[in-house]
Amino acid sequence: MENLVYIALFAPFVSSMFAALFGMSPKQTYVGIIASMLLFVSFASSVTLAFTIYTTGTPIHVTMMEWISAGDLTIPFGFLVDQISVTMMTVVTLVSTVVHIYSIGYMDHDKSFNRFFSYLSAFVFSMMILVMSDNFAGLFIGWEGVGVCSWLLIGFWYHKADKTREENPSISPSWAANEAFIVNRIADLGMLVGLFILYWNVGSLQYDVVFAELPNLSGSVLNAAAIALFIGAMGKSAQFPLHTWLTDAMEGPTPVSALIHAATMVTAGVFLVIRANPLFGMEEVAGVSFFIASLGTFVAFYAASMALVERDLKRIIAYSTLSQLGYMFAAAGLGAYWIALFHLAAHAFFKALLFLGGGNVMHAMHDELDIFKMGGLKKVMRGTWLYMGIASIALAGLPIFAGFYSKDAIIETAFNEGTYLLWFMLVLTAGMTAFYSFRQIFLSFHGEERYKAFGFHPHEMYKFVLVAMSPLAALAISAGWFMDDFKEFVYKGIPEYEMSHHTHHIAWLLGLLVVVVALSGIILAYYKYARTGAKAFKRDEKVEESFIYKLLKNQYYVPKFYEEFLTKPYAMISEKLWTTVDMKIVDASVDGIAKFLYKTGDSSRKMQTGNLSHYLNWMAVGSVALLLVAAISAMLG
Amino acid sequence: MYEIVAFYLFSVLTIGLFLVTVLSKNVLYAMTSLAAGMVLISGFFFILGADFLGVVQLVVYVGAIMALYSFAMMFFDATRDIKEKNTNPALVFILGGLSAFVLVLMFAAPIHSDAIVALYPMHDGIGNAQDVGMVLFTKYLIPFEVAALMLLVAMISGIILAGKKMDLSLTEDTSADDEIMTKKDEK
Amino acid sequence: MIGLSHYLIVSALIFSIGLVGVLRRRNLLMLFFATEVMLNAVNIAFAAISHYYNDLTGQMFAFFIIAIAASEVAVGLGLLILLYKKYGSLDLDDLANMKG
Amino acid sequence: MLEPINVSLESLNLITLAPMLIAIAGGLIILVLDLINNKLDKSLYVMLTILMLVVDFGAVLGLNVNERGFFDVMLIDGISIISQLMIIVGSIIFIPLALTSKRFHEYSYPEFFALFLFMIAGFQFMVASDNLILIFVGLETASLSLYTLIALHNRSNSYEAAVKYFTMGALSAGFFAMGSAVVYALTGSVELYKVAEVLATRIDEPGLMIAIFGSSVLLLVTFSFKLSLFPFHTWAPDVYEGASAPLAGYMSVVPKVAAFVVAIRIFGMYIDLGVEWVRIMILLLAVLTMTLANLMALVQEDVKRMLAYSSISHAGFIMAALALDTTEGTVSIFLYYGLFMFTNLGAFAMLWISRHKNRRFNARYDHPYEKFAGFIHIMPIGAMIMGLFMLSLAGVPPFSIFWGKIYVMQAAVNSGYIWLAIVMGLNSAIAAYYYLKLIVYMFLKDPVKDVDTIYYNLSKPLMAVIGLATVATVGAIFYVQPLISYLYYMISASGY
Amino acid sequence: MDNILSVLIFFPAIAGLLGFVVDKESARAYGITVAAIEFFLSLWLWFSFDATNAGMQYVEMIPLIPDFGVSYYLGVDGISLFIIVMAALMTLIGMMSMSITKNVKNMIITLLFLEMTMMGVFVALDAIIFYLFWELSLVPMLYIIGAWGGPLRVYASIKFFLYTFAGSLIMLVGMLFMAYVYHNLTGVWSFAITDWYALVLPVEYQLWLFAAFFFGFAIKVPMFPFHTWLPYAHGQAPTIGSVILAAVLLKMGTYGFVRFSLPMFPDASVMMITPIAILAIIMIIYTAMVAYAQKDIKQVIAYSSVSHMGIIMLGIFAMNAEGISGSVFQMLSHGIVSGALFMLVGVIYDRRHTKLMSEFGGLATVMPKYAVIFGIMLMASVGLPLTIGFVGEFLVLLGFYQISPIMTILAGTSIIIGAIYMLAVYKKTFFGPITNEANKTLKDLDRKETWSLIPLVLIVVWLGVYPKPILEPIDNSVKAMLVFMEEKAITQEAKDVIIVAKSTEGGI
Repeated sequence: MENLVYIALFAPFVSSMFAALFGMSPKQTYVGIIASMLLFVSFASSVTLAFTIYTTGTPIHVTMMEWISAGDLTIPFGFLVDQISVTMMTVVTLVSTVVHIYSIGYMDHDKSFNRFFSYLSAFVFSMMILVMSDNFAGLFIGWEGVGVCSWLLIGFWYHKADKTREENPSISPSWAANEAFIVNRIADLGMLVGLFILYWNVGSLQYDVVFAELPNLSGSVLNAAAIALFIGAMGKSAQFPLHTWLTDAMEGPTPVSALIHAATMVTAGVFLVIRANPLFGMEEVAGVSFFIASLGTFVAFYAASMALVERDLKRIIAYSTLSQLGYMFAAAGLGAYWIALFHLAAHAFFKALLFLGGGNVMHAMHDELDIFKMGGLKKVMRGTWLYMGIASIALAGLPIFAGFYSKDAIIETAFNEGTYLLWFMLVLTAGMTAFYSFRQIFLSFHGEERYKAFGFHPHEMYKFVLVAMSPLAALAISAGWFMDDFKEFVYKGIPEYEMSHHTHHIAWLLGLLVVVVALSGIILAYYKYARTGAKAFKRDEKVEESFIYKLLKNQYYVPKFYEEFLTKPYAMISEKLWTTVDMKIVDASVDGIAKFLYKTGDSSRKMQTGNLSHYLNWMAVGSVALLLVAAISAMLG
Repeated sequence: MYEIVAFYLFSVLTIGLFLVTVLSKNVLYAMTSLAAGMVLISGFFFILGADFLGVVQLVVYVGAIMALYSFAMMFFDATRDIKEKNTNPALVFILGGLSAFVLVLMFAAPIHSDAIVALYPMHDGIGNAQDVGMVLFTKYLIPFEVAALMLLVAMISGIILAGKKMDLSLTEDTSADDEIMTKKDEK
Repeated sequence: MIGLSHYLIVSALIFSIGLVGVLRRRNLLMLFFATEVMLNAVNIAFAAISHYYNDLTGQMFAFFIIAIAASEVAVGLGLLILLYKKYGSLDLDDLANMKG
Repeated sequence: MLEPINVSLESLNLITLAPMLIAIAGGLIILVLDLINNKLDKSLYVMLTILMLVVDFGAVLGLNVNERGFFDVMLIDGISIISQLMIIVGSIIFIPLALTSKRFHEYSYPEFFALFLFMIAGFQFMVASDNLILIFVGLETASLSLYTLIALHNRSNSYEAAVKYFTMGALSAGFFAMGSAVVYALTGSVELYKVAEVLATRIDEPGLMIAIFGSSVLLLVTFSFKLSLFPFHTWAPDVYEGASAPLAGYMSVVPKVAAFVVAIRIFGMYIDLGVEWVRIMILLLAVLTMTLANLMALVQEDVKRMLAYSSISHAGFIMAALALDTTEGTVSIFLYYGLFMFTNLGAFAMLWISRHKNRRFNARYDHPYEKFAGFIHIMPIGAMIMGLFMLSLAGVPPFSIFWGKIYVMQAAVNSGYIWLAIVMGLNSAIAAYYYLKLIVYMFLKDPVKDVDTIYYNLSKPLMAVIGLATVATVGAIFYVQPLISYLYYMISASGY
Repeated sequence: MDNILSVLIFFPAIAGLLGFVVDKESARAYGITVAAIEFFLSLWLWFSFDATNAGMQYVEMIPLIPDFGVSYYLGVDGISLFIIVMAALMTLIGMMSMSITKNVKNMIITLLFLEMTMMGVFVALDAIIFYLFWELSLVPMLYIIGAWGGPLRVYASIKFFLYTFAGSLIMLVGMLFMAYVYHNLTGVWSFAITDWYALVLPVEYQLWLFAAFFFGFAIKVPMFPFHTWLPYAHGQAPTIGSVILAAVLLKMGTYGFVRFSLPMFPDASVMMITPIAILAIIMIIYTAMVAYAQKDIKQVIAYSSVSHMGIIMLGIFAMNAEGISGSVFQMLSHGIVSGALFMLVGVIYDRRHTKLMSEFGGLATVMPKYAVIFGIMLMASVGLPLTIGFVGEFLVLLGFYQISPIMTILAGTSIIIGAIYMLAVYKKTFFGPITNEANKTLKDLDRKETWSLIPLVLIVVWLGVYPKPILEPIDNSVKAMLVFMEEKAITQEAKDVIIVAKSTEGGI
């Protein structure tokens, strides 16, 4: 089994290195194919491992070698395949494999085709390390690794020039990449601090040691550790206020958005909370956990609200991702870790599908993303329409589809925990989710064919791509059906969470309510956007001028705020520090000493007039002064 | 009593003459007063019983040194008034005054001690010259010889410095070996 | 009664006069006169101390000072002659080629 | 009637006079040779001088420590022997610089060499006595010779230098005489050991402190002049500039060693007597000297003048060691000068070989910095060697002066004068600037003009001298140990 | 070969002397060969080094000035071993990548002498010998900056020299005082560091001595506010000069702290933790911000060096094995990474003769290989895990957390602001469209450049993934040092702060 662990882990690495070999040469289709195959190998291993774990119920733990060892600190490269990680592994490798295959088609015309695969596989490798590591430091490797790959991939089209924020809210791919990396680093610092707290209180960073030691730690330490780790999670999972990078990350190629910024990397924060559930589940840190849940709920609502008015196809999906991450945190914060994990998996499938579908649309529309310029695409892109429809239904949480099960469970949990405000918000958000998902679907695939006015000639994606997407579609539909099996499976590694009897009884009622809310959202969207002819959608100036619309459109002015109050002052202070403090104070004082000495020398050389009489005078001055001092000091004793 | 009179007389006169030496604009006056002052100083020596020293003072100073100065003065043609621009006479006199003040203060201290035993005492009833000779040619024979060396040095120095050979400086003579270099410089 | 201090004070005064001379003279020849004054002042002191201590060392010192003064005059005048040949004057204000 | 005095020849201990007599004899031989044949070449005289000095050296080596001779006028103690040795070695290594490829005026006189030897004899008398009279006479003998030697370079700057030096020297002689008179008045003696004895009994007499201080001040003025301490240093830069490079280099070492010996004897006595005031004054002068001279050296345009100021600064450095009045302090004085001698020899020799008869680079200076611009391209080895000397002067290890420097600083630290050590350290840092300036010119700038003639005055003997200086500078680390142990032995043997 | 340390010191020196004879055209090959041999010698030292022995190895001792306690005393332990290897490596790589065409021979000879001094500093166990090489190292560097540097080269080189010189002279006074104290207590003169270790000093003495040594080391590091010579030196130096300066010469300062300050003055060191940490944090944050404001790529890297040296300083004063080992490791990593970064800047400077970021943009398109290697080094510089930069930084921050969580968080901002300026440089230089015509025809890395950089890339990855072979000997020596410090400390406070690793308790 150990070998399988390594195969699952290193197949993406091999793939990445292989592709990197051709990184600077022109497109080689086989690079993509081989990379995809290696990814599939990884997926297969993961599935096998999952099956093994499922059957035996015992986690597999391997230690490859020692990494860092100093003082009392020992960090190995150790890998733990248990219920949590194997779930993640399977999801990650599955989505990755699909995305790899998809990319062969999507990146078809890109001259940096090979490089793309190298990055993509490297990302998968990092993600695998993240989920498989048996210690926090290993997790951090993956954590930073995915960050870097995300940086590379967001900035994949680095050659694009910077634009103003009005023209392009993300400015440029390279700008977005840097933003993502830096914001993530802010969170990573929190994570590091969490690691330090754990190390100095426990003496190790191994999960098992740390978790075993937790009950012996004081409440303040636990709280500090939990907060610090959660700050880390907030960055990676783009929780408010560190969320802005995620929408900007849409500057990357769409497969990247699908894989990284929807299905896998952004869920790393959720994964961390789930992984560290012994910590977050403790009585002492209930406050932190509740904060997590509240923040999750807030972000769910907050992101959904921005999606309501967004016109950019990918950004809408990005907001929905943000929103769904909020759901996951809500669940995790409320202690329903398995539900969070389940939603994470289900979300991965349908969100990846949604993004890939979006990618198809982009491909068809020559990278045009404004849904107001689309409409009626259903006719030319039936397959894509279908996939995106499925994904959107799943996202909206209609019954039978995956999203229904997982999201409904989260909403139920909120009710179950008695946090009715959260529950209400989550229900409301579910309705908004349905509305904006279908707004997007209707605007792009239904209604008038507005694209014609702009001279687009959309066409369907390659067949093999559509075929490759099918597993995701299947899972987007069916994943929820295995909820109970999944529960049973993960219960061996995760604290159980069951609804109370009361909740259980009214579960159907709650579910129904959610469905009703979601359906009304869809219907509203249909009425507003899907109809053709006279009732076709028209933009309403009045609405677009309203304060709410603008607020939402400008993302509550948060990016603007960051720019005005963080970025610009930082640049300004830096400049001042350099020109004023460093040059004019620190350096000038050093030079000032030198200059002072030089000046003193220059003025004291004036005593050297060359005139003998002056010299004699100096001599006399010296002797008389000495004599006077002698007389005075003798007088004084 | 005569000693007191002589002391004050000599003091006032020497001080006066030396002041002339120092302050006079005329070299001749200065030199003459210097010579006169030195003669009077030998007077001090005689009062103090240092007869031999007094004689030496007369012979060497007034005789030899002043003669040398006179010759030099003739050589330099310095009989006319010397124009000296003194930038800050105040400083000079303050310095002089202060040094006089401190030195006087110092000498006014009870320097004289009866406890001090003479190492080379003068002998009563023996002439000063004899006493001096005794010490000079035993204890101070070496300094005496070195003084001879010093005078030799002074003599050689005087001769070669004033000699004709100094008129043409080899140090600044670039005729022989610097032609090429001058040409190069010109380029 | 004239004590040692009297002589010493006279010596000090003459010494200071010499010093003033050294400081204010611009003509080198006359400057040399001033140095002679200083040395003579010291000679008075030595002779006086010698007298009051009844010790001959002072006279020895004075004797050597006279020798030194004589040698200095020889060398000094030699230098002055050189200088005079070169500059045609003995004013030390002309003598400020090197400075700074 | 006076009794006739019977003196046995043994009690005179005439051997103590042998070294000086050899030097004097050498001078006389040269004079006689010149009388016989006045066409003899300077190389003969140089070699003769060296030979006499070698014999002189041998005679000094043969002396026993702590002996007195000739009615106790001569004093052969440890510092007298080592200082005589240093004076002789210094003279031996500087005199071959006369063997230049171009003719300079002073070396056309056989008398130059005679005077040179007389001067050495004068210095030797000066250091080999504790009798103020002999010290004075020796000092004047040497000084008068030195004034003449400077003037013999025979150009206006050298006259100016000689006159300035002479006049100020005459004034300082006045101060020395006056100081001696005060000492004599205080103690009835001019022999330092006796002075110390008497002063020790009189030190507590009321009202006498002013005279004791006064006597020390008058003597201090003289030696501050000789050792070029601020503000009595004003002659030094001009004299160094006016004198020929070999003589300037020589002056920065040998006369100072001699003066230091006397200063050690005199001021060591005061400090030992508990006149702490003298120590404070010396320290004050020393610190002022090293700092101000350094600052003035910073702004110089001429290398030789810069080296003059640097010599002043070094003297200040060592004066501080003198104020410590400990065995280490005294050892460090000699160690420092022993090491300084070779480096300075090298530096001035380098100036000497690049000396032109007319000033080709600057209207006033012989050795302006510009002259050495791009030296590395013209004369790489020469530039490198000059660089070594500069680094050594700056106190960069492992070159010779560094060892002297740390020994001085160690001596300061050992006596509890940590602030002094820090001041010394900071001064070394300031000093580094002007040494670096030359290095910068030599290595980092491009040649000014007509570059191939810088080493104008070079000759084989000069190369040998520079080679010797280089070896001594670079290899200092290997002979510092024997030097220290010898110095320490000699100095502690004579009770300093 | 028990005297391998002497060989390491004098081989380059002798080679430098012989280099005068070598013809100009062949000087480069000569230099590279010598440096390679030196590097292999250092590798030999490493392989024959006993990693389990925490003490000094290959000790050589020849009394030079016994009366004064100065001896030629060399030795190597885990702390110095790798700096030596790195110094040899960076000299070799620097020479390989050297693009200077003017006076190559002089440069080679200078570099060889510089190598001698670097070796000397890190193997010296006698304070005077240490000081000797310390000062001597300034001279070749002065020449390198001054002779091959930019327009302000003379100013920069003199500033570099004088600043460091002034600081080290104060340190020298400290050394002399130390020797004096040693003499007072034992009656023997000694400058041997190991002898000094044995000295238990009163706290007051420790503080003064610490201060004296601090000046010497802090200026070299360079710590805020003594850092301003560095941007000039780097800005003006030729590539090779910057490489060696950043890689090795700066490490002398931090090495000095580890070798002298900590073990000799444990109580003072503990008392000075807070002030030094504050300075270090200022260094980290302030210089990182200043770096962000720079227009010149090389200046950015120069300031980033200061920032990283702040991390190293912080680690040294963590007073536990994690921090100090991390710090020593970070010295190596910073050496490699900043060396590589300076080489990379040199690459573009050679092509365009400018280092201003505004001149560039979109270089990734025309110079992909260059962009990749720059990217890797950038990531190592910002401390990406699995690169060499992470290990040290992580350990340092981890270690210092024990001292003060708040300060650690402040210092930890380096991972953020480090990323900010580095990514800004990368974006401005490599990303975006090519706006400057001159950049359109730039050639990618040539063979020479590639082959000098590849080894560094490999090391960056290798030591990021598997730092054990290096970390272990370092850690052993550091642990031994901490045990020693804990025993030696007088005050209970110091004993409490110094954390001896559990794994060494009762041991050694």
